[in-house]
Amino acid sequence: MAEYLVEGPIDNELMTRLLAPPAGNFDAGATSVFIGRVRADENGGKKVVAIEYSAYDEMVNSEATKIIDQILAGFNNVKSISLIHSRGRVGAGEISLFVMVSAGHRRQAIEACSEAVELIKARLPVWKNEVYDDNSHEWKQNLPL
Amino acid sequence: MAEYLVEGPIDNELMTRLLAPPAGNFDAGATSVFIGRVRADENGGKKVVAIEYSAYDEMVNSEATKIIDQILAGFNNVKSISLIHSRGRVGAGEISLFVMVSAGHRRQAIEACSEAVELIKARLPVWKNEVYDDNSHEWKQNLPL
Amino acid sequence: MEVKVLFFGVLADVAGTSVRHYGDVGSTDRLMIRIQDDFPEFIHYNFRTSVNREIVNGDVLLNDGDEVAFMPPFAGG
Amino acid sequence: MEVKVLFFGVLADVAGTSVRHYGDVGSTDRLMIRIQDDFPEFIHYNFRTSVNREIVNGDVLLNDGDEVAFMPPFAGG
Repeated sequence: MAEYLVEGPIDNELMTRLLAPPAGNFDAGATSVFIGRVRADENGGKKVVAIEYSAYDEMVNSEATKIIDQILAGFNNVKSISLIHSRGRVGAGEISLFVMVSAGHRRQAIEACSEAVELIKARLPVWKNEVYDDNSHEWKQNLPL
Repeated sequence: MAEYLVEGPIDNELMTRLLAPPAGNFDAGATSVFIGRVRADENGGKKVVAIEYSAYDEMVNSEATKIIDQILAGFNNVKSISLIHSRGRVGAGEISLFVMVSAGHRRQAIEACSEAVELIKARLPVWKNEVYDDNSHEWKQNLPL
Repeated sequence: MEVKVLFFGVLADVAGTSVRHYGDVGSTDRLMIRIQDDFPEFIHYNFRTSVNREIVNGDVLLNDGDEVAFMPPFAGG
Repeated sequence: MEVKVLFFGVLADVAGTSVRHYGDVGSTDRLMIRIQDDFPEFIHYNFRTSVNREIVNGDVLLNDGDEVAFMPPFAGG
């Protein structure tokens, strides 16, 4: 599995680990985090109970690395970037995307995190199959921004 | 103490609790979090080891409530807002500010969180006394954006 | 009449305390005169004034029991 | 020569599999002709093509061992 993917939802333990600052390195005053959760949307009277994510593992790896390099090149105050996406089944209310950018100051942390989220949505080869409460399912696309 | 203040650093346990989605309410697909940490800055050859925050508790309470109301009024897709600031001593690398905004979709979550952080910096009556490695200390102001 | 006066941040150091009470001050300007008598260095500092937790500008009338705060620029985050 | 072909998302349902191998296809356009012979519904879907994990546009020459993927619009997040 690609290093940016995790099987199933991103749980609190993983988030807590990702949120810890690098030991002894305290120059990042600002951290911006984006968390994506599966919404219990209604779709034609049916309710989403989960999403089954599939991914092109090796290309997720190469695209995620390119996205991180692009952010680091564009924001000189950024110190670190983490990104994790789920693969497989993630229930409604559970977390499927975690993006974190730490920087010296808040502007770059917030802007770089926002840009990373857009690049992930646009370029990470991941697909979602919505699973409904009647056990039917449907492949969905992201809506344009 | 005001409900938006916590004594000392914001720890992992509190963050984990704040990050949990409201039970059974799964319409917020996007959560944007801002975390502010005490930086181990150098100041004239001395290193920051901690910040001692003081606050006007009652006015923190009233201003935080106004900030939340202003964000909710300005972003119709926002579902919830949390904000917590430290009071007292917070060591270098520890967390002094946690802001979280959940919304149906990512644009409003990210923009509302960013705006909340600016309003907090501009309007929350909190002051910081930097403590250095030689035990001296100095009141600091936030730099303009 | 008496008002409660709070000093925050560096101004608490200047005043040597975080709270004092002042009687017979009808407005914020008159209170400032009393405070600068007590703490002449006050004039060197940049601050905002609140009355009952609302920022005020200019001279504001004070009533018995009002809470006035002198606040250096905020530094949260 | 032989290329490995990956189908993702709804296209894996259309192909009934997520991976197939095709021999004697010199370019992505010629591969597409073969795939549409096998799966006529393919033409109704919107997708992008990658060769060795890089998105390609237009007709691209293929070499033995290349990995071609047919990818519906991404839906991460």
